[in-house]
Amino acid sequence: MQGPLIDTLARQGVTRRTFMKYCATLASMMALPPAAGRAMAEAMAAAPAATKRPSVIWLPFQECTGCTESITRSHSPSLEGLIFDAISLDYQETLMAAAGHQAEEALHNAMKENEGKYLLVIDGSIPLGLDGAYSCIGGKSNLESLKEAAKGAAAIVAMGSCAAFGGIPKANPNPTGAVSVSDIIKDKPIINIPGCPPIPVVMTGVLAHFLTFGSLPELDSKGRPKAFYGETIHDRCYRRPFYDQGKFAKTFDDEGARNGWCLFELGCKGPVTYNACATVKWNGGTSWPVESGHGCLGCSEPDFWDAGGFYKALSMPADPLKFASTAAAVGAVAGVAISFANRGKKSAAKSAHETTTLADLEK
Amino acid sequence: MNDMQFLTWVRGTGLDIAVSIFVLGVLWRLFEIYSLGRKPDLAAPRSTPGASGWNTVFRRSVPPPGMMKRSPVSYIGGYIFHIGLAIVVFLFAPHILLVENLTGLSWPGLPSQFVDLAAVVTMAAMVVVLFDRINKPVKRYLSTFGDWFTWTLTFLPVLTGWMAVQHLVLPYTTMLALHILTVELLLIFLPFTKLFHAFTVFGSRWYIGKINGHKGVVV
Amino acid sequence: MSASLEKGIRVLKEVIDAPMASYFSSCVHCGLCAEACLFYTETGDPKYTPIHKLEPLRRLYEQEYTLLGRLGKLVGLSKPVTDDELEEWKELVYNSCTLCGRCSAVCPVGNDIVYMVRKFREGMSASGHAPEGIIGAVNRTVTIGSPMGVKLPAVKAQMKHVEEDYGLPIPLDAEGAEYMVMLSSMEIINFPEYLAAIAKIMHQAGKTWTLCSTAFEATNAGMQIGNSDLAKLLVMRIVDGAEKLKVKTVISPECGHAYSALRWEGANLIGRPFTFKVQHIIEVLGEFQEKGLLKTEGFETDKLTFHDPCQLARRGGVINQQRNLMNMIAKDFVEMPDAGYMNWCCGGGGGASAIEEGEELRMEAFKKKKSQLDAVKPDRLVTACANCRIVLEEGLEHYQMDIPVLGLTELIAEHIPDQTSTKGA
Amino acid sequence: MPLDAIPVVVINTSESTPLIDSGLSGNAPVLLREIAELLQRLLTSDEASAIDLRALPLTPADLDWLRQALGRGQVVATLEAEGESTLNETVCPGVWWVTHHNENGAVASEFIEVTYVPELLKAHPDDVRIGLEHLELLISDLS
Repeated sequence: MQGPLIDTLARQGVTRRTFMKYCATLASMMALPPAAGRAMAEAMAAAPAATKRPSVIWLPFQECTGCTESITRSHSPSLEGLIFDAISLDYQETLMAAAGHQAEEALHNAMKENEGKYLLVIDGSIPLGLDGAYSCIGGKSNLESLKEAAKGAAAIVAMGSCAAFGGIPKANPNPTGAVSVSDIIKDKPIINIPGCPPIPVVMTGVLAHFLTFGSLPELDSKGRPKAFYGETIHDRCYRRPFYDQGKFAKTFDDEGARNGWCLFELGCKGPVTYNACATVKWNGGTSWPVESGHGCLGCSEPDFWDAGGFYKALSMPADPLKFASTAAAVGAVAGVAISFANRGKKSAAKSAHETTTLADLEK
Repeated sequence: MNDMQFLTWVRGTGLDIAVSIFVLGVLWRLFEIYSLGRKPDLAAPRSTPGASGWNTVFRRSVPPPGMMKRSPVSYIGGYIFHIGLAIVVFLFAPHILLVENLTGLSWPGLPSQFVDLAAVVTMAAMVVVLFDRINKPVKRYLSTFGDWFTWTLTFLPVLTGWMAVQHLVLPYTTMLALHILTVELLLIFLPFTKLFHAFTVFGSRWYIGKINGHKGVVV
Repeated sequence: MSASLEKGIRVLKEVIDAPMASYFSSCVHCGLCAEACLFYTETGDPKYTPIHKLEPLRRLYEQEYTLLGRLGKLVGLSKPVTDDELEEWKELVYNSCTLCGRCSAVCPVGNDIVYMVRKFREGMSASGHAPEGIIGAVNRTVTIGSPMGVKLPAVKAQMKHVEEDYGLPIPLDAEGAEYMVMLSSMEIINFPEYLAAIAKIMHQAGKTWTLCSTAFEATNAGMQIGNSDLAKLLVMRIVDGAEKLKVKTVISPECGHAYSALRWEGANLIGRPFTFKVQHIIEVLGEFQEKGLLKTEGFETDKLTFHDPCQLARRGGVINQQRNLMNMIAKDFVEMPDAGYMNWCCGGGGGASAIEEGEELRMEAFKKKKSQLDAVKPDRLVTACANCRIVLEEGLEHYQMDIPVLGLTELIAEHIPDQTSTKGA
Repeated sequence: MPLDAIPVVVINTSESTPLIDSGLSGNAPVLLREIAELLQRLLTSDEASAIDLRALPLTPADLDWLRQALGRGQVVATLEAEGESTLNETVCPGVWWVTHHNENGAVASEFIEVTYVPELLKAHPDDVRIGLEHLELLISDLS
């Protein structure tokens, strides 16, 4: 285990053991086999020196900054900072010192200098309504900025559910006409890291993978790294045994809830949500929604906001009686219309009746 | 479409469509059928205790003398799968929860193990009556595409529901979505196939009871 | 010579009603009606399944009165009803259906199949697909006055015979009589004892009664062929006669379909309620027995059983009276299996006995009656329908069974003490 | 207030509850078999391996059960590196229970390693070299 990065680390007082421990944990979080932790440590240790770090440009669109908050509050900032040390974050509005024309200049310089090589990170959705006027930076609509920045990018990371799937801005009735990155950009590799917000270690995991193996991690059909989104919350949930035994909390304060039983009937979307919360957890591994007694909202799935209510069990329909009264009215009207037609036909047949005589029995 | 979107669709838009078609179809068909009316019976009536429309609505649930022996599979199989369906549909706790969510009405359910058993027995009875339909010359002769189709429509929701509960073959999400989808198909086709007898059986029994009751005949 | 498919379909469009629509919508093709039909149980041929006999009518209903049916016809999914098809169905609607109503009694969803067959016959007859045999019977009834061609002089001759033999008066056209007695032509020709029996019974009961010169024939071939216009014509003769003589009650003879035609269809055919009561002779006897107006002496000692005519029992609701009457005069009265409400038809009702080409099938179906009789092995068989009686006799002869068939009214009358002598003394 | 004081996982601890209510899923006993197999492999082909306990659907009660079943062996090692890590040998020599905590004290990852000595305990030659340099510096200071 040798290389510029580990040397840098050593100078900062980070031992090889510390680094190995970090990599073992990262591999565990990425659901890689324990042996991969060593490979990762070996590879990252050899990451290039500061002069040739890959450039990362981070553009915020229609978003709430929750994703940035999440990333900057990752549980081992010093170590994760190390990973960021392996890259060059050339533009991040929230974090960068520069502002105004200075910032714009930095962005343009970075794009020009690293053309075809930089990693573009997007958080937030792209509003298409009113020609994109709902969200502009420096007089440019998000759509324009995205197209411009995407042109020279090696790959794009769509950070958070808004960038990945449209997220809350896209929720019905979607007033701004919000769309996801992949709705706009079709010719670049896109990695979706959905979640509201996404788990910070996913971002570092993706970067670590990029640095370790020189490639993007394997993605699922929704463009998400399989390592983190390969299984449902439900599959990895520590409450899963109770589900299998049919033990469900019925309210948030009943005996079942106190016993830590399955929250399925309280609307948990764990069975249909792919994310790593159950294993990676939140706030430095302290807890996660289901562990704190609340069902999963399904925030890493497309259109989770409109998936029929957070507290409705998955087996419950959304609102099937929505059109029932209209349907009843239409049915009744149709029925009455047919009745009139039928009655007309019947009385026509009756009035056309010719009394049968004996002769009429034969053809 | 992934399984989550599939589930969201079947329990959202899909169910909206199915319930709407069902409600629309039932009303349309009921009007279509019963608005044809009938002539008043001018013959002097004869009254006999038990000869009325309402009496027959209930009495026809019991086989007439000698018939059980002539067609035991139809009767026993028919009883089992109709009662089984009623248990599975109306006494399974999640189904009651569903009705409660929609209407506020609730009633006690049965233990899920019992409902589980009822589902298995119901499916077994349905398979038996299906074989009877294939085997018996009369049933085979009368059978049309509609008969095979409606059998499938009725069988699938029971099968998929049972498989979802038992976690068989497909993940719960997908199986649950398939279960809801098959129920939707059932709802959509019910008003327009022989399955509509679920509604008209009461009208038919009432009419025969009424028409014959006018003559003082207990049918 | 004007029967046509168009006319038949128009008539069917007239008679299709809500019960029929409900019935067709309820059928689940369970096939249980077949198990109730002796033409299926004895032949095993599924085409005799009762509901199948209505197939063209079902299609017509759907094509004319349901939206989906109309669409189906429009796009060619549902074939229109044709003359050829109706001709093929003639055998199913007439030869192999006696309107016995057993199918209606067993249908689990409550479909009144016989109600629909009766209505289907309206269209069959109007489109010229009624069997020749029944057309002939209708012709004779309308033109001559009786299906067997019996005219008033023949009745008068019978009356004279009875008056001479029994010394009891047979009133004709007696205005204001309580009862007007009807006959079926079979009774006039084959079973003259019936008239004598009536005379004895009425005499003992002390009731006034009469025959009517313009309406002595009760049978209604118009109903059997299924033509309401002609059935109405025949019913009207009786109504006119009864109203002219101002009788209180018209007694339908031992003939099942005559009873149904007059008692249940009559008022509906003429479009207004009757001003008089209609009773079957068995009902009258039952009433007399209950009121003590009927007294008998002695008992039959051999083994007797009773065949319930379908139109009297299952379709007419008269079930207990005949049993009370049998027990009044028989020591050894046994019931056949399924007797009473679920009794099996003789196989010749509903006009079927008039169809010559249907005889072979009728004899096949008679195996049902044979098995019922074999189960109890009676010495004699009693019934209360002249048509049943003829068909039973034919069947018994065909299967070489030596069981005489009697009419219940005559059997009762045989046990009424001779009153002419007591009166004379 | 320490983080651990917040009751985030609610498991019924009453004594009389049956097996199901005790929070056991039944997945833990199966692991013993897998560990035995890995030990066999270590003996026959000298191949070390590890089981990521976080990758398995185990309840806290399952982990307790497993910890109790494997027991405590002779070696207890503690590593101070961005939070404490413990590497404890179980009663089965060659089977190690490794728990990594983060700076907050929360468990970051947990493994069962089947090896003679966990890799993490061994000193790296480069680190040894740094140690040697340090020692030489000390010695030279002495002289």
